[in-house]
Amino acid sequence: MAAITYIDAINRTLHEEMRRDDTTFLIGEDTGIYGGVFKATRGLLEAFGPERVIDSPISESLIAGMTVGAAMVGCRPLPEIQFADFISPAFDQIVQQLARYRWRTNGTYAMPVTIRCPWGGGVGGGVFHSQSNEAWFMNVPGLVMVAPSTVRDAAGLLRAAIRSDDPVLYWEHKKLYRSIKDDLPEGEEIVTEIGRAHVAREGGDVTAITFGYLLHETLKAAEALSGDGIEVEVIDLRTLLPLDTPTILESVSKTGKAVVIHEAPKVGGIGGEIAAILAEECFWELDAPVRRLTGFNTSFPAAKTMEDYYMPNAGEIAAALRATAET
Amino acid sequence: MAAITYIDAINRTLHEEMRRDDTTFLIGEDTGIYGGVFKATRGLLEAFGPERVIDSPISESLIAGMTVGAAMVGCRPLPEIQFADFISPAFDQIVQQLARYRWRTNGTYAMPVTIRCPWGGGVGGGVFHSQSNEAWFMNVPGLVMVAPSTVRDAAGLLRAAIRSDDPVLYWEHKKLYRSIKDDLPEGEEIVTEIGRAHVAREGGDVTAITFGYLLHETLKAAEALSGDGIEVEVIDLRTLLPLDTPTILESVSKTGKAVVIHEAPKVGGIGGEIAAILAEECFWELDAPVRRLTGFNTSFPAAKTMEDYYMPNAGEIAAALRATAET
Amino acid sequence: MAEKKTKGKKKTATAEAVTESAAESQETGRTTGEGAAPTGEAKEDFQALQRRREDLALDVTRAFPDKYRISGEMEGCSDAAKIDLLERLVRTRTFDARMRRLFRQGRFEGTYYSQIGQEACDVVIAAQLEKTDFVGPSHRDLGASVGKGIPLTALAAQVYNRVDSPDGGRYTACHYWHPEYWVMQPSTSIMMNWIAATGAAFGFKMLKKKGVAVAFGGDGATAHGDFHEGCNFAGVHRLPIVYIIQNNLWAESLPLSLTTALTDLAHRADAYGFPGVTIDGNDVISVWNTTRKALQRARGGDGPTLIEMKTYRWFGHSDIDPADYRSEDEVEDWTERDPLPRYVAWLMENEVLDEERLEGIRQAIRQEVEQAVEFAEASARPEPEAFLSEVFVHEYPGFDVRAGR
Amino acid sequence: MAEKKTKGKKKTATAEAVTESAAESQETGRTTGEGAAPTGEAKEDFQALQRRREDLALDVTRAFPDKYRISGEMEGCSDAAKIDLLERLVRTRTFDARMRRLFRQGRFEGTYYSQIGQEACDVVIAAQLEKTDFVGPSHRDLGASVGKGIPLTALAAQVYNRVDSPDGGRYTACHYWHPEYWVMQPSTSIMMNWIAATGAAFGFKMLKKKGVAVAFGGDGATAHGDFHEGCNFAGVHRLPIVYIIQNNLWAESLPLSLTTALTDLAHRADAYGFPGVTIDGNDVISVWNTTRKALQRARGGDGPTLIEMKTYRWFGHSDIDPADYRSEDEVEDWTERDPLPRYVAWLMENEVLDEERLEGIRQAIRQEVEQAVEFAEASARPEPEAFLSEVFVHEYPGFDVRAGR
Ligand SMILES: Cc1ncc(C[n+]2csc(CCOP(=O)(O)OP(=O)(O)O)c2C)c(N)n1
Ligand SMILES: Cc1ncc(C[n+]2csc(CCOP(=O)(O)OP(=O)(O)O)c2C)c(N)n1
Ligand SMILES: [Mg+2]
Ligand SMILES: [Mg+2]
Repeated sequence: MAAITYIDAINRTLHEEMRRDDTTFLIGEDTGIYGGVFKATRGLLEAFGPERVIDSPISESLIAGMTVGAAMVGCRPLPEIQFADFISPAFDQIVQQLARYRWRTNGTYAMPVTIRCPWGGGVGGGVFHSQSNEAWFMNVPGLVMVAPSTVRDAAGLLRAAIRSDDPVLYWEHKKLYRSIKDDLPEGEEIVTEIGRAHVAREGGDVTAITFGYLLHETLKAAEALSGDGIEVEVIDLRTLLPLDTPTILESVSKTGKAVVIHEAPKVGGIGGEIAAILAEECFWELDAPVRRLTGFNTSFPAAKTMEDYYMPNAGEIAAALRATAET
Repeated sequence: MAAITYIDAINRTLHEEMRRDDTTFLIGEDTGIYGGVFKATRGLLEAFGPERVIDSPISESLIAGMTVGAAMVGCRPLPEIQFADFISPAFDQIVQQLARYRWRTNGTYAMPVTIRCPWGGGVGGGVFHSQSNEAWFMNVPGLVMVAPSTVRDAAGLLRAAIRSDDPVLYWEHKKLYRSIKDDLPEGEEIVTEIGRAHVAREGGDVTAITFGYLLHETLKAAEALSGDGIEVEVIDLRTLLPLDTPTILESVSKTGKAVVIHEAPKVGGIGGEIAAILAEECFWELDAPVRRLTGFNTSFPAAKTMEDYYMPNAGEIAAALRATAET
Repeated sequence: MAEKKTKGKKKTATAEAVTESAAESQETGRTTGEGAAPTGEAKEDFQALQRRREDLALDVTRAFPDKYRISGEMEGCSDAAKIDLLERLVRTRTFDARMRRLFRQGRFEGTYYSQIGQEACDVVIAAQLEKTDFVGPSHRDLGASVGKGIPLTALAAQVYNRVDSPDGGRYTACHYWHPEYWVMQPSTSIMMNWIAATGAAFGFKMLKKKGVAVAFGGDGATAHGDFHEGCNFAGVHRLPIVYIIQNNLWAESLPLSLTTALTDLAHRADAYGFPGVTIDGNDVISVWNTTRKALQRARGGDGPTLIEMKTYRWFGHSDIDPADYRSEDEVEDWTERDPLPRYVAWLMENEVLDEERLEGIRQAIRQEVEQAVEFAEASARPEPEAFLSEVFVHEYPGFDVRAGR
Repeated sequence: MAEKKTKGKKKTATAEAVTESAAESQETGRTTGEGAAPTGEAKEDFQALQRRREDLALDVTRAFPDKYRISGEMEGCSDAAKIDLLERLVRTRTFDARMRRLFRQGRFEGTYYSQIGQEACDVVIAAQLEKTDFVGPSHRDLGASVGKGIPLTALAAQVYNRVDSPDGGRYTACHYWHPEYWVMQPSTSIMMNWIAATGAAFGFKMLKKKGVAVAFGGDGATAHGDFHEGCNFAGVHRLPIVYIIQNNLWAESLPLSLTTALTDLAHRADAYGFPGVTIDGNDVISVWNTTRKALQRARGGDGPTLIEMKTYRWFGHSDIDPADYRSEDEVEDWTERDPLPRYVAWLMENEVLDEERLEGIRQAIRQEVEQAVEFAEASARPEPEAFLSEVFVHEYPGFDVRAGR
């Protein structure tokens, strides 16, 4: 059994699910002939033909919005936004139409749509190829968002999203595409339950809440702190919307301390919602201020020197966790 | 001196500022011939002509985006989005281009653009004429957002926004347009400083943080509670982005208790950011969980029975404040 | 002009009969008249129509000289179908006029979006569809719903936002839809239906289902980016779709000249590689023949068609809009081009209809409308909390719809 | 085809001389050849051009039969201006080829977006602009910057993301701009420049400033909603703007046939009521004459023009793209249509240029490019924290750029 990468897990799951359900189709920019600019959709055009693997014009609003009509007539659409940064032209269709359509029709229609969004910094792409823009969607009722941090969840959350009857934004982290590997048994239908966070590491002193690439930096930080006797409980959110409040509360009720870590700018980032949940629902168990360690309140810079500085790293995360643990 | 309404204050300020600065222009849907669907821009076409008062095609992306080029060549654009609900087609241009252009160009250009957005529920409009969608923009570096709750601030924040060199979303509440009046001396150049919240009522027992129409419900609730010996300090945010953290912290440090109140759904609403600031920066002064009283986690319903139920009212606000004060 | 007006005053009993309920709502008379010779336009094919666009002026008076009469033949339309179509048109008109009056009487909240004057544009094509064909209406497409057969009871309940509307009163008044009839719920937000209908057409093709989609939009809506993205995609993939622009010369208060530098919006189709045609949207025969051909094209795998229908809304954008941005002359000229009496007169000339039958239709429909009104008024107002459901299909441990209260 | 290839092999010294630096980057030879008679196209007016569009095929071989030669006259262009234009073209090509090599050598991070093959499309119009005219470039418009006179040093610093780029290295590599030269900073996000340039044109008009705007976009970009909204608005308000589509047949891996159902993208202009023309974008004379007229129209208050230039990018979308979705024949055919040697040959035929002068130009530009490279490599990498500023103009009590750390 050969270890496969995060992007391989995505590719394999797409193959499997498209084979399984012939109402699925893929639509995106360069997803067909090219197999995706990251090669996540490699081989799908060959396997399923141009009727089901659509190389779309540069029309993000169409890519997202056409899924609503397609879903109504019986399809299970799998749109791809080439870079999460380019989801903003599709914002209108996603937040006003796709996310609300079920509610608006009083439950008549389901919207089984999975929008894949390659996101995140650290890949040398500058402001339009590095954004973490999940927070834009947090106040949109009807939308689900998942963000795998591991190879296994890349497969498991994607399968769960595709099979889900709710519209899901699937955030795949570009920096994880080829940097992590895992053994996934071919043929095993991995499904990761949507709506549940994962305790990636247990510990009793402080809870670190994070997702995506930064999970790995956080785990490194936790290992380092363990040497100093500080045991960090690390929560991998997996689902960003709706957040798994029970799991978060359980952990922080135990440790009494929390640090939320994400790449996006602090102001208005999803760390705010998490800290607010803690301030509201486990206030009496909290023994220290809820800290947020995040990107800077700027756009994402291009030059490598700046980019390296922008991205939170294990050292900074360890320092924040230690400071909170020692409060 | 006759009392004028909130919408009159907007209209008058637009007249005054367009007279004062002939690089300003207005662009929006039905803003010229019709004077705006709410009549906020009445008389401007007659006063300034079709070169400066543009009845735009139904092209929100253009309305917002063209301001960037216009600003670069020396204009001070005043776009209007007819209903805040229709800001989503302009989202891309606002968050990726307008908000970031100064940062991207290393400070070369200013973007002195004020986008007026009529927002809020309680006007019988259903899901596309009732939204409170300010939270979508909270994670966008470079953007300023103001939301006047009084007639005076309607004038003062609009003037400040127009004169500001930063891009400002100006949220004007539809339910306040004609429901509140104030004496504004003609000729007085009212300016409300952007970035500063206003303590609308002093009190020592609990802090209520809100804005827009709900400020008035909150003030009613505060009066009612005062009879029972609970003194509520009411903060009218005025500026939503960047939040006036110092004023918020000062008040909550004093009262030890806070309730954040807004119309938008709770999950991902701006109440989260405020609660998070409190959990992080005045944790030790807090004596009770930070409560959020908000709209439901649904879209905004149409039928009057439902709409009335959706909108938080003075009774519910009083109950929440009392519960927190008595914690 | 003077002569035209004189003509306008020569109301016939027929015209009055058909439009009575509409006439109740305003003073302007609707008329039929003795007009010019047939233009024969309905018989031309798309190529010819496209070429002819060059000669049409915005001044429809010139393009479609006969205001009062229509002529030609309705291709492949039996007499029974002609009468059925008439019924749908009269049903739409009668319902609409009734709702206007009820709104003025304060019987329901919000506002009312009247379509009076434009009925032919959507009734005629909707009436030709199979039940499982997909309709993507806009905010002014009562006729699409009536034309496709949705019972007036459901539509009235939508106007009243009552529990018996398909969405139980949670969505927006006057935004007609019905899942059983495959009329999608229109978004208030302009052109979302255009994109959704394009997606439905794609879905039909991808799933190898029969089925076509029809999307409706206004002149103003054609300026929106989604108009472009939808049409372009449909052109590239030759989707089974008919796009209909109801060019009523105004988008709220915005005159056509501020929406476009074009004379005829059918030219927009030139950008997408499929045919675009301009027709008199108030001429039932022309609308029938053109939409019929477009539907055949869609069903036959020949791809999309864009049809611009010149038409007019008689009243304000919604019924709280006095519409004083328009000239009285313009309104009068257009109300004289009423599609209904023109069609009635033609049916009578061709002896498909007589006064008696018409009267019977009128009576029956009036009753139907009254029953719908009674139904809506008797339908309960939704429970205050009834909107607290259906946010998601699935349950999630962290989601509580009531968390904010 | 066989014959074409034979022709392609007959390289002249001239062609090699001009494109040497490009040829260094790949094996394909660039050529001039003895070609057919002048098409005389550049002399036609827009009306005629528009009509001729009907006859043009996507197969540019048929539309523009002479691959190797160009002919006609450059209207209102002095000999000095012709040479100046040549210099800008050679400067663009030489810089671009040098950057490609440096990228392969790993001298800078990220990737590189080569424009080689398309230079005529943006250099020629940029060279005609006043300094305060507004340019809205896309992601592949090196030539717009070089054509407008931005020093190569600033451009090289942009490629390297160094402190001496106009944005100090915080914005994106290869996205060339310069405030002093009124070349706006292109957004990576497609068509934002189109909308911004439209806004600038509006601003010029509103402020009663002289000044025109020029916007650049690719074939793929024309499918985006913002293309439509920008053009439509400019058409309604007759803004002083020239829209240029560089139709290089591909949008990354997307062939033109999946972007549009049209043969010629100039037809998109039919939807907006202003002229759209299709020309050979690799024919400097044709580009000069057409853009000159379009600029005159803009300056004269006649409104926008859309010019589709058929052209080709020789290399991948960026230099990490092997571009193996294209056929070798297609690439070869198009690289033979190199705009530079065609122009050089024409200049020599017309005795505006000789070998010696050309050699002088080449030498000087090579030096200039080397100096720019040295400059960029010597320019400091930005301080890690240098991006922590200029989020706002004003200060706000609650804003701390560093709050997250
Ligand atoms: C995206 C969006 N922007 C603005 C509006 C407000 N609005 C509703 S209808 C309308 C005018 C529509 O004009 P047209 O398309 O011509 O249709 P008509 O009303 O004439 O039938 C406008 C501007 C909207 N509903 N959606
Ligand atoms: C809104 C948006 N969507 C997608 C992309 C990714 N992207 C960058 S360039 C490109 C292709 C552009 O093709 P074309 O317009 O023909 O220009 P060319 O690269 O051929 O010069 C795409 C899809 C983007 N930059 N912006
Ligand atoms: Mg209209
Ligand atoms: Mg291209």
